[in-house]
Amino acid sequence: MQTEDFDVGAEITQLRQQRPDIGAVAAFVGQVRDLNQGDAIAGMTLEHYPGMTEKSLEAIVQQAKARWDIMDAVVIHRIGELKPLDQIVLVAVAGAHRGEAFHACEFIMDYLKTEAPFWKKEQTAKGERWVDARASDDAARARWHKI
Amino acid sequence: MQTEDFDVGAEITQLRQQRPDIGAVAAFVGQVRDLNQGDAIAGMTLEHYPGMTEKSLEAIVQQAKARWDIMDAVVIHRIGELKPLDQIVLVAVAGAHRGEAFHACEFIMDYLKTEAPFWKKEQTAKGERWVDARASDDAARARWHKI
Amino acid sequence: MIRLLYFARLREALGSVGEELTPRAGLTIEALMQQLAARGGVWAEEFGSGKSLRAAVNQTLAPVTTEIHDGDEVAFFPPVTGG
Amino acid sequence: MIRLLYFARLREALGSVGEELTPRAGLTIEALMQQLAARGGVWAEEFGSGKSLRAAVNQTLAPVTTEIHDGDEVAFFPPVTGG
Repeated sequence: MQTEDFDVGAEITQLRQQRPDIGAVAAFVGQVRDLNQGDAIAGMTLEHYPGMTEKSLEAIVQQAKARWDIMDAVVIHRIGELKPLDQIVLVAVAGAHRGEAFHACEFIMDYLKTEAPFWKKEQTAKGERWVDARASDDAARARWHKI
Repeated sequence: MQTEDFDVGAEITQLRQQRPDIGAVAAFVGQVRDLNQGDAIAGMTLEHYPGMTEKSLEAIVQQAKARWDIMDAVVIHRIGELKPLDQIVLVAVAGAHRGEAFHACEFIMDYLKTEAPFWKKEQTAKGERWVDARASDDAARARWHKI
Repeated sequence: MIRLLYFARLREALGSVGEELTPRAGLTIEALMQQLAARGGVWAEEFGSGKSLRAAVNQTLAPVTTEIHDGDEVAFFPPVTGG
Repeated sequence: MIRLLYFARLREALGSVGEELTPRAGLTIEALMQQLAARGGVWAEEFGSGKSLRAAVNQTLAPVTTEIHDGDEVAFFPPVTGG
């Protein structure tokens, strides 16, 4: 967790250049959109649960490492005030081959979206509002039980 | 195609910052490994088929755009002499939501691996050798027919 | 004593970031929620049935059947919306 | 005339990057491969059955049943290994 922005290129380079047995890095970058549920978004505030956030992200990465043959992973999530076009989250996973890296990266994002204690409050023309959880995120997470 | 290295961070930033309706960028970075099929790799040469390479990559990206609701995609593949830890390929896909971006990114990589006319020649202690195509890459591509 | 924490929309609705309570023996998350709802007003609204709340015990998501022990940190919050 | 191109391991085995040929009417990729194999030596080895080769006509992957027309660019190469 950090309020500052992050450098995607530097994070991926650091991840992959540690080991020449890494052949693949799968990454995800989330960006603040200017529209949600039909309303223009001027900005948002990211609240989190200090202590649990670190613990839950660590647990999610450990689950991914237990499940796929990956070498390393990095997760960065911003908190505080953000505006459209700002980066909000980075997940990058390094592995020998691409299939495992892709699956682990998507798994981490799906679990982060449903288990990590972050909450978004959007600023719209009608005032501030807490973002509702999406059923599609629960569905995305649920499919990992079936594999 | 290019012989020069590329800047992953700058490419992703350029892709996502075009439009504030982009919420997600899924990316893949391939790196030259120092080991393949049990042999140490000193370096490799990437040969390609000028003309067809551009055409096939463009066709793969168009297929991805027709299949998923994505906004833009970038594909960079290096040619010429590379050594372990060098970046070899970047695929980045921008979309409103992460599921479509992830699927399109993986689709493009699987098709690039089986349809784009690139060939790797590795330098090992035993001399040079052409890399054999992997059955697992054909299998990875084949699963997109079933969805 | 247990430490209670409230986050996000719940924190704003209750007008509280948390409090300390002495738990009775064998208290579960479900029973604690009923106890809080019994305060009436916004507490009844937020902890009564109908609202979708999540709970964590000692910073790990926990089902409502989880037993709470002295010294635990118990957090209540809406479904998460990060990423 | 058609333009033939050879790539990668095939290019090295044949010692040729390509050539020009006059195709007979109705020539398919499969028939062209038999014609090239009939040269004997490395040509028989590479274009005879057993070796896994891919073909492209005018820079698009093409099945062996594809008919070749005057002016076409026809490429032969091993399965690709980029990425």
